[in-house]
Amino acid sequence: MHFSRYIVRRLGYSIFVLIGLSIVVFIIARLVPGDPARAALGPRATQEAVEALRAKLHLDKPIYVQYFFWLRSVFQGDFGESLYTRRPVVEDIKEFLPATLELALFAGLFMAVFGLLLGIVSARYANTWVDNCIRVLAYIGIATPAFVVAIILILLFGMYYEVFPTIGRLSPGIAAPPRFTGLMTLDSLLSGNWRAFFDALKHLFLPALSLSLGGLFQEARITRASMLENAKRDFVSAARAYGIPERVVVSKYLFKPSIIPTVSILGLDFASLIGNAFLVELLFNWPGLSRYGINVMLRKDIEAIVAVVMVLGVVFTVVNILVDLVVAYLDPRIRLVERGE
Amino acid sequence: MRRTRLGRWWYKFSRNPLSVVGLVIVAFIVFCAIFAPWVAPYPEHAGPYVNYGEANKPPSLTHPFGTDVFGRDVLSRVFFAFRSSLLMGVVVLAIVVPVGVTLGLLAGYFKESWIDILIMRITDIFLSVPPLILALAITSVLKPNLTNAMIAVSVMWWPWYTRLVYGMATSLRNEYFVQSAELIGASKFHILFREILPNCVSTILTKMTLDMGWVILIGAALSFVGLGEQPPKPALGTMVADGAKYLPEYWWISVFPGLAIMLIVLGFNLLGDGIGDLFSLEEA
Amino acid sequence: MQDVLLDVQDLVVHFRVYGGYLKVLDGVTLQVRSQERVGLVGETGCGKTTTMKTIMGILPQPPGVIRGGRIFFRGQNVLAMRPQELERLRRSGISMIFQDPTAALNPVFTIGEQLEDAIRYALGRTDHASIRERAIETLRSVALPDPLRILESYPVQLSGGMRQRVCIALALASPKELLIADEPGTSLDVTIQDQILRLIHRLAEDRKMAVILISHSLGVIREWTERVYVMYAGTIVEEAVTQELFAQPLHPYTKALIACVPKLTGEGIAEGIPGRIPDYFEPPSGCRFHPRCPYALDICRKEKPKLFAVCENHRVACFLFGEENR
Amino acid sequence: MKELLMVENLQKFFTTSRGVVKAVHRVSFAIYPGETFGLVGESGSGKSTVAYMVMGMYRPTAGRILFKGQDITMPHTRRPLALKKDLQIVFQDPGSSLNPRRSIGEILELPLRVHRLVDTRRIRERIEELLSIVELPPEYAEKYPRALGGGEKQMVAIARALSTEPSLLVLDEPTSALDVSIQAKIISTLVRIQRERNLGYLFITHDLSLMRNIAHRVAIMYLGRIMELASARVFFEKPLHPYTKMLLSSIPVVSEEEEKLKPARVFSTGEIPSPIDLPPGCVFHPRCPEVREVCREREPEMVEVEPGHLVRCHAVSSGS
Repeated sequence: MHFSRYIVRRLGYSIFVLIGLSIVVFIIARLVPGDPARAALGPRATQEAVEALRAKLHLDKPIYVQYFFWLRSVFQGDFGESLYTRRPVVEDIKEFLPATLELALFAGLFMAVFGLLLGIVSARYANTWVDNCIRVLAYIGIATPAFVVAIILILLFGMYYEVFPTIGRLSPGIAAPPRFTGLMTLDSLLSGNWRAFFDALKHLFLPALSLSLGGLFQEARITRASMLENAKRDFVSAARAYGIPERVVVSKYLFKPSIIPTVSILGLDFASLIGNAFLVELLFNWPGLSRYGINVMLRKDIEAIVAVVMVLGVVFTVVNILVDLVVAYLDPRIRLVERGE
Repeated sequence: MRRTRLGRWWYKFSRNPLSVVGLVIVAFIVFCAIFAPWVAPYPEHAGPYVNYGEANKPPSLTHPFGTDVFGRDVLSRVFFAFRSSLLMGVVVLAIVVPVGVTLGLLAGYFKESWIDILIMRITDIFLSVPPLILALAITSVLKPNLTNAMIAVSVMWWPWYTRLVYGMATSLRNEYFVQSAELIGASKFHILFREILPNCVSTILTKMTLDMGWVILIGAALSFVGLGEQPPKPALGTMVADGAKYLPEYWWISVFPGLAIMLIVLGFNLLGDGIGDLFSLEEA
Repeated sequence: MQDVLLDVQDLVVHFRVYGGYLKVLDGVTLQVRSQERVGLVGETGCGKTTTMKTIMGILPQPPGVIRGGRIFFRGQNVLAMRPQELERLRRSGISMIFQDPTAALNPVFTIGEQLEDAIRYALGRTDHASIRERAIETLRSVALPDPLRILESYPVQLSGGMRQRVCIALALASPKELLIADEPGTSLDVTIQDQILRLIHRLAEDRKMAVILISHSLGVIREWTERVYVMYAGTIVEEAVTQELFAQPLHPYTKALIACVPKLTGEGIAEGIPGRIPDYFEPPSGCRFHPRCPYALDICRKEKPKLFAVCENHRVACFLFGEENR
Repeated sequence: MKELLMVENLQKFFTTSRGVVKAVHRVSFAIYPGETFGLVGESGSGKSTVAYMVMGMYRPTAGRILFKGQDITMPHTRRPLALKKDLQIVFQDPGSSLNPRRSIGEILELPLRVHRLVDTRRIRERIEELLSIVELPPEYAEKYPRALGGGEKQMVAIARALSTEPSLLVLDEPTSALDVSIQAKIISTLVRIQRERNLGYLFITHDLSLMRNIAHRVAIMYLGRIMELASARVFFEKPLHPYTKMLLSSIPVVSEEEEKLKPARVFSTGEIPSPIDLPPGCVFHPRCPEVREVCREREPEMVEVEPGHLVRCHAVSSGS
């Protein structure tokens, strides 16, 4: 009952924030020096043609009217046309978004699962050599930018040992599965194409690893810290005092409250993951929305830039909502206690 | 008095060897950046220098990090690149911290008033998109150069300070010492900057140290895609990106600048954690 | 009645901190006979809780270090017990109610989940229906209304008084011989505290349990215990039958403490005890109370006084009394 | 004697997401110069809310507060500086009432500067004087709060409150977080200061035994209402309200003489209801051992059973 109200409130606020984001992005897009209509038509177009296009694009009206027209067309599924690909931006997004989602999904999974595991091991063997190794590794892992990790991985695995492919989503010899979701692994599973599935997985491995490494170690650190912190709490001593066996105390009474901070920070780590995807996709030639984003940015393809930022903003918001819901599910204090006076 | 306090700080700080490592790394980088013209073996290679005869040489005694496609010494360029990296970190933080902290103090102190709602809603909007993406978008729309990269990073970085200080200020405003100051009749300025702010300083300083690393990293990411410092001036991100094109053969062109970025971030991270520990020990 | 259930001898516990040790417990000695209600009274930070956690075998080590002493429960050496034996001890021997009920309940599990676990492991039951039944029964025994609803609740959904009762239920999920109650109801209002203390008293009588009642409130100790230990800075300074202690306190600290309690008779307020409790990093030599004691002698600075039996029911650790009888 | 503080029909409702909290309901009392007025109650009784309204930290929903005859019902942000000087407070938690980042000297300096009380050159001197009032040595001005014990911190908070020479001091459970040996010290200092300066105290506490020893008059609150108000002697010797009796009989005491002063044992039952869902009729009726039919239906009015002794109870008002 309370929980559903929590969800509704959370969703409502996200919609507000996304509308706010669209205003910010729209304003930034209009900061571009020069006339978009002139830029679109080229220097040799007549003044009348430029004026006509300005009118068509509502560029002759005040900025809030422009925003209104823009928002209306967005709701109609129209993000305008890309100067770079010369087709509707929506088409581009449909084509490139799934690849980025697939990559982010795998990297996120990697980050959460292995981050948690490393953190637990580190806390379990706190202040031993195992813990010290993990902590030093974590420092280095967190400090290394994803694109540098990517370069090192490409160097080590891809080019010297050729275990994992470093370019694209599928090997050239393998036919792509029919497109249902756009997620290569899922599509190949759905069509029963095991060869394509394993090939797609192999292609995913290195980019996903380079994207997840920083967040993974961040998660490990948080998990370790919160487990050690909670171990000192009264409720853990109390569980022991009630005669509950040590194994249960640790795996249940200590574990569950300790993973709450780990889950909470997933949203933040996912943000840097999506951001880094821009560089990593470029290096692995991954045909995703982020690589597309870089290309349109370098060409000042305004409509496409706005669309990419908005779409990734939505993706990020959805991930944050999911993270918040999981946290609220784990932590009754959030879902049951209403804030306010 | 002062000396003994400094001495005690140093004693506590130096108990964690990792913090000392961080300090040494940061000191080394700052030194190299300031004295780059004297430390770098080939200072003239930091500019538009070309010598195809020396191009693509692997690491050796004369060129410890090898040379790039134009025959420039990578080590020298790394030293000079530290300059723009550190400059970026310092300038961005100098813009972002006063703005973010002041907004956070105001919103937190005037909680549930229109000031809070306005500031925090705007903050949430800026935090609703991954920082690097917004920074990339802003820089791409403007003219790509170091100044605009700094502006772009600043635009998306202040909300982190606002949110951090907001959280602290909302709880500090309920502390009895703040209420006492109000009831005595102290000015709002006094309450915000003399009563509340000093209690946030240790957290802010810790975050600033850590953020030096992260801002430099974002700067490197921008220059990696060509939206930062423009060639021929050296920038770590640009060097990594350029080298990436010649990857297996001339690996040193991109790997060494990449490791340099890692070293900067690592140094500031270790130092920041050390400072954070120091404050929490002091306050315990 | 005379058989000793718990026997603690010269317990010394230190805490490792940055740069040295906090020498918190400095030779704590106390006995509890079966079905006896014993009080342990002392001010904040005097080591009451540390003593009890050590007895329960739940002292966090590190930072805690047991430097000396013995603890016997029913003649068995608690300090030498293996982890499984300690678990068995806590399931059927001693249980503890923690000072702050909010901190002692795990915030992310329902009361039912926590209580059923305690029952499952303490009684070795596996049948879910019978565990549930027992849980409901236990909640009824601590006078909690609507046990079914409480089983489904999380700690945040309960009031302070209810949380305290839940903690008692958890501690008494299985039969125990000794219950340690650390400041029960201190965080609650007087009327609610009164209910909680009555409940503990009734449960102890019904179940023939011994109770160690820890409190900083002399009034609570006087009303609810038979025998009392007064603790100051990690040492037992006085031990007596409760009536006797309040009728004729001997140790200067006990006297001063009783004088500080505001009385209903309205005779005014004492001046307080000068100074503060010692720094455990470098505690005073000899008697730990000597820097604050108006009667301090030379010997108090040098030697640590031992508990000395003034009469059968009254022992005191003070040279003012020991010397006369040397 | 002229009243220092008059509180008339004070009400405070808080609107929360769960409903309206009726924290304070028609509270009236007066405090005279040199008097300690004890406002006693359990948690949720609204005693601190009353104190905070007097200080202007909450705006009353209804009612009036008069200070030396002047209406001060407005929030503290609108109060003149001279009024703030005359009305000071000491808070409950000594840990949070001193800014950990400011030295004791800086803390005591603030009120002197804000109110321009002494010449800049004499500030130092005045700080030492203030410290000596609360029996702290002058070198404490250099120290930071973390170097002080809980009792010493509270002493500094008292010195700060006294620095503006107020005529009314609100004491919001100033010793409830401290041990009795430290409480005794603070209370005796407060009593001495009152005698020296003819200060009025509004003393908020849950500790009835403490009130017996220092209050001149006592009011007991339950769920936002004053249930009984009388001079301290009458209050403790002839309590009339069943709630007062229940509270007094629940107090654990340390001597036989005290035991004799307690009313016949009234076992407390039930929990304090939430101030959002107040019981109908008399708010105390669900826990009252002397409950009657009328108590469930109608809220009793405050009745003056003898001069200066007010009780809100059907049993008392119909019996007399």
